[in-house]
Amino acid sequence: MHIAEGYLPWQHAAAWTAAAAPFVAHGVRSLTQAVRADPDAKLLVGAAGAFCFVLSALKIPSVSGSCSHPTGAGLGAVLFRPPVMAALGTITLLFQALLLAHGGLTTLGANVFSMAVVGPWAAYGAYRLVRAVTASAGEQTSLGAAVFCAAALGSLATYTMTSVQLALAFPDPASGFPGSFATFAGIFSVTQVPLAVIEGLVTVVLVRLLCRVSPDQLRRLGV
Amino acid sequence: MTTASGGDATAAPPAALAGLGLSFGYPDSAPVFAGLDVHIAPGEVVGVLGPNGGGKTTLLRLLSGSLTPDEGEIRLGGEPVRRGRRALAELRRSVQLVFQDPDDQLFSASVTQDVSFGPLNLGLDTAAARERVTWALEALEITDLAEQPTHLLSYGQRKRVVLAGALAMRPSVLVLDEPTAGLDPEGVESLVQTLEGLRAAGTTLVVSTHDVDLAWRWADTVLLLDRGRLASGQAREILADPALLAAARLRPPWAPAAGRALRAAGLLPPGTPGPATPEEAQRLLDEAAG
Amino acid sequence: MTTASGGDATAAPPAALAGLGLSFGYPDSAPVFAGLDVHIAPGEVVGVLGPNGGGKTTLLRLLSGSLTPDEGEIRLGGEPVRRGRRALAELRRSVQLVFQDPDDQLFSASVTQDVSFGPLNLGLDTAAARERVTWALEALEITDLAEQPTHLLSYGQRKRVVLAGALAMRPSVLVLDEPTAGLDPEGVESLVQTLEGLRAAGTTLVVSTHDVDLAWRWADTVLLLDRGRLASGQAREILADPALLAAARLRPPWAPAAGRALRAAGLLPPGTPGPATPEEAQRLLDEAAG
Amino acid sequence: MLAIDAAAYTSPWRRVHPAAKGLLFGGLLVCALALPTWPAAPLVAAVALAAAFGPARVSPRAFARAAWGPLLFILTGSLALLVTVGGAQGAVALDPEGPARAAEITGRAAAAVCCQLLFAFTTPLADLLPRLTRIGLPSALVEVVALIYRMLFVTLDSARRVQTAQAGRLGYVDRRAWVRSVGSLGAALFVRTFHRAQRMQRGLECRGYTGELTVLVDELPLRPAALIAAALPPLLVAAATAAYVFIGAGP
Repeated sequence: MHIAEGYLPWQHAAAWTAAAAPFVAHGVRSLTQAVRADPDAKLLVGAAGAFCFVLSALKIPSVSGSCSHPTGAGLGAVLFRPPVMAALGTITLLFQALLLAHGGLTTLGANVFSMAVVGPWAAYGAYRLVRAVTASAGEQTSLGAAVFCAAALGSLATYTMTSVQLALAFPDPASGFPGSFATFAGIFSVTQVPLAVIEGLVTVVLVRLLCRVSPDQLRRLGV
Repeated sequence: MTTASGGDATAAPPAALAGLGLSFGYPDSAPVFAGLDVHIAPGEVVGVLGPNGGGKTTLLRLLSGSLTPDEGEIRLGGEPVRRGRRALAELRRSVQLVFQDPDDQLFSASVTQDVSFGPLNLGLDTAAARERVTWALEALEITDLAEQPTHLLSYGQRKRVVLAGALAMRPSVLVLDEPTAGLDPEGVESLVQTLEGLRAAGTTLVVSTHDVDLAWRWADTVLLLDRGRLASGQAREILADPALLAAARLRPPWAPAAGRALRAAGLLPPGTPGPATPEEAQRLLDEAAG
Repeated sequence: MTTASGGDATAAPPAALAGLGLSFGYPDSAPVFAGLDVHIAPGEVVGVLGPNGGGKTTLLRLLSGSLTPDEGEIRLGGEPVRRGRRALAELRRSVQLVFQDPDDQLFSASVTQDVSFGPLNLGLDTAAARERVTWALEALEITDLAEQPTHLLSYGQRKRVVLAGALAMRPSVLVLDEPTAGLDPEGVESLVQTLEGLRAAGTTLVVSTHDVDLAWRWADTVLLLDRGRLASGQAREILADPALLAAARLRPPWAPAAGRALRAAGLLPPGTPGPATPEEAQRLLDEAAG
Repeated sequence: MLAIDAAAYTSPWRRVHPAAKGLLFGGLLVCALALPTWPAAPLVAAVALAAAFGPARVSPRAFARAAWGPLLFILTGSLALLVTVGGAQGAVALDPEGPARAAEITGRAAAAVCCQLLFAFTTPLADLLPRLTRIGLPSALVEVVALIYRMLFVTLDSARRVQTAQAGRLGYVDRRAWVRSVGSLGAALFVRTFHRAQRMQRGLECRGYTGELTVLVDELPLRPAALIAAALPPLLVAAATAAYVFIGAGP
């Protein structure tokens, strides 16, 4: 659910850009440092970015029988960590805006804030928390539960943040921010809650397979 | 393959698979076909030949239900395939498409897991799916690979695993896009042997290839394709016609020339088919010399 | 190609590129070669043939400096390549390796950008690099693609762009891994023509292929490889030897059989080389018949 | 492979410097956002569409297909603006101001989407990305962005083929199969993309790669006349809007 170009008042668009900027700057700095330290890393980062873009272009089933796309926030945060995701997510969103007309350029900051900052951080927090809580439950169960929670929560957090952004931009004439937040979140939740569950399931299948096919790569990424 | 245009389509024997009046174009580009008719008789090996960009892969994808024609219809066992999810699923089950690059079709961690993907999607229970897997691995002579992780297999092994995955759907028609590409001569030979075994067991084979020599010795019928049908018919008639081959931008196979030369040398009686392979030709020459 | 084992290596004429006593193995697996000698004379077309897994790609990577041998040395123009970054960089510049899959070597979105990468790494200034790009695109007859995005090119076009990228380094040896794989007959023909043009301009070509018929008509010398060298020498001697070919798990080419048959029929004087293509054989037969 | 991207490479405005196109569509975008929606938004949309379907020869069909997604978001989002909750009229009620507010936002956003899309439809990323260093972005970042752009097409192509293969084996026949298929597709893409990166590394090393992906950027002339021409439409829209507001505020 990308906020379209021009949908936010320009003051809001500017404010969200400012809010996202430090996270993106930090992510870009750690990315460029990694690339300068090791020339091999440049192609791997390219691969990670291409993977993030294509992942978010895959279709997953939704309730209405139509399809939607995963946010990829959870998987990205677990594989590449939230700071790097802030940078990769921004690049992905820029390409989505220019190649697919998903999201806009002036609303890029707002979309980055919800999808490349809040989503990944919420997912990563959930991942770490569940990992710690289920440490005694065996690697497969622990990893599965943590990945599910990360992906589902990452997806939910993203959409909650989008609802907040829209509610702040368009407060309800009678009840202000809470009323319009309830309206936006209500409209989106019909589709987004089942989607978050499905994204969680898909991500579990994906990570389980990676554990068998590419364990070295995962270990290098520190999963 | 019997081809028919217009009225006599109904007179042809029931085809295992047919496309009638197929038109198709990718968005924002010129149509690939307009009104193409294709009839594939049961139990045949059909070679699909033509230049790159001539529409071979597009035709294979239309026949196997992975693309839907803009106009025209696909007939499976004489019955038109209706639009809609159930009819499409039935077409896809019965006509299995095997891609050129095996990595496009291997997406599970182990061979058994990968081959069982299709049977499980058919709604089979675990035991029935396992049976299908065992049978398919046996048919492709790769039972020993069952527990292997897919990413450690050689190219030729991966090609066989993908074929087993398609075969586990028990299709009536196997559609193969360049099955011999990237294989060494020995690999080509052993794959052709295996596929011949499947054909003997009743599977119809539609095979796209660049290898005119292979098409000469293996295909029963041939379809020449260059953005629309150029010709179709008995392989040994089509592939012996230099004008047709030139139109399809193909070079002629060696076998007819070698056969003519051997007949001219009196080493083959007139009217007999020529040698299918260079080894056969050498043997005839050696016998004459020795 | 001239090959030498042991003592007479010094007596051979200076090779454009040579490997002496090459041993190599990938980690955790059996060695691919032990003590392999390879000599490539300037201006030749060398065909590298053998089964999959026989070490063709490994040898090409060793010769071009993309792998370092465990033992033995590479000689460039008679001089041993020392270990170390500068010597390796010089080897890589002079011996350009072109991979089978063009997507492994195209990293840039536009053709001009991609081809300019190598020349700029050589330290050329913008004007000189641009000149190299123009020249390389002309040599491959793809000047019209200069402004195209790489992802909208056809497979054959991408193969040519990668070749242009390699050529822009002005290598003395071009090493090509299966350059004709995936091309249709017309594409093969036009690529071979283009490469012949490069050879005429002085570039040595080392080409791995599964296509024995192509090797017969194009290669000057041939190297048969199956985890170690099986044989090497004049292409038309090696490829006419059934025992050698069987050892390398290759099928014989058609041309020698066709040539024998034509000579047996009295359509070719004894001792003359046979036809290189089926078209040539047909023409001889047509002339005799007509 | 991606419709907007493919159209950009055949655009007659391809040889126009990206800065001029940025000025034209960026300027119009600013007009749509910063000026009073009525009449700025319809004016912006009219000017942008006239430029697109006129001299820039954007295919109206391709444009409509691309615009459909964001317009759907704008319309569903605006539905929320029609109602008010927790007010005097009860839990949920129609907001009498709602339609006007929704219309204003829809108009503004639709005009803005036109500007964004038309920039995308006329400006290939292969021409744009290498120039990002000139606005001060670190070259390492720009190289990575350009690399992602190239690699995403290769990955997208793989994704499509794997997906077709899965569909052929009925991998999308029901929701359970779908989840399994998308999960294994994602894993396959991850593995393939990273292998590709390793092979590409080798390929680049053969051409002297030492860590910098320096390439020649095609020269595109940035003519002052083009810049002035690009700046004119936004200025005219701004002037027309100002005149309209001034006259409206007058007697």
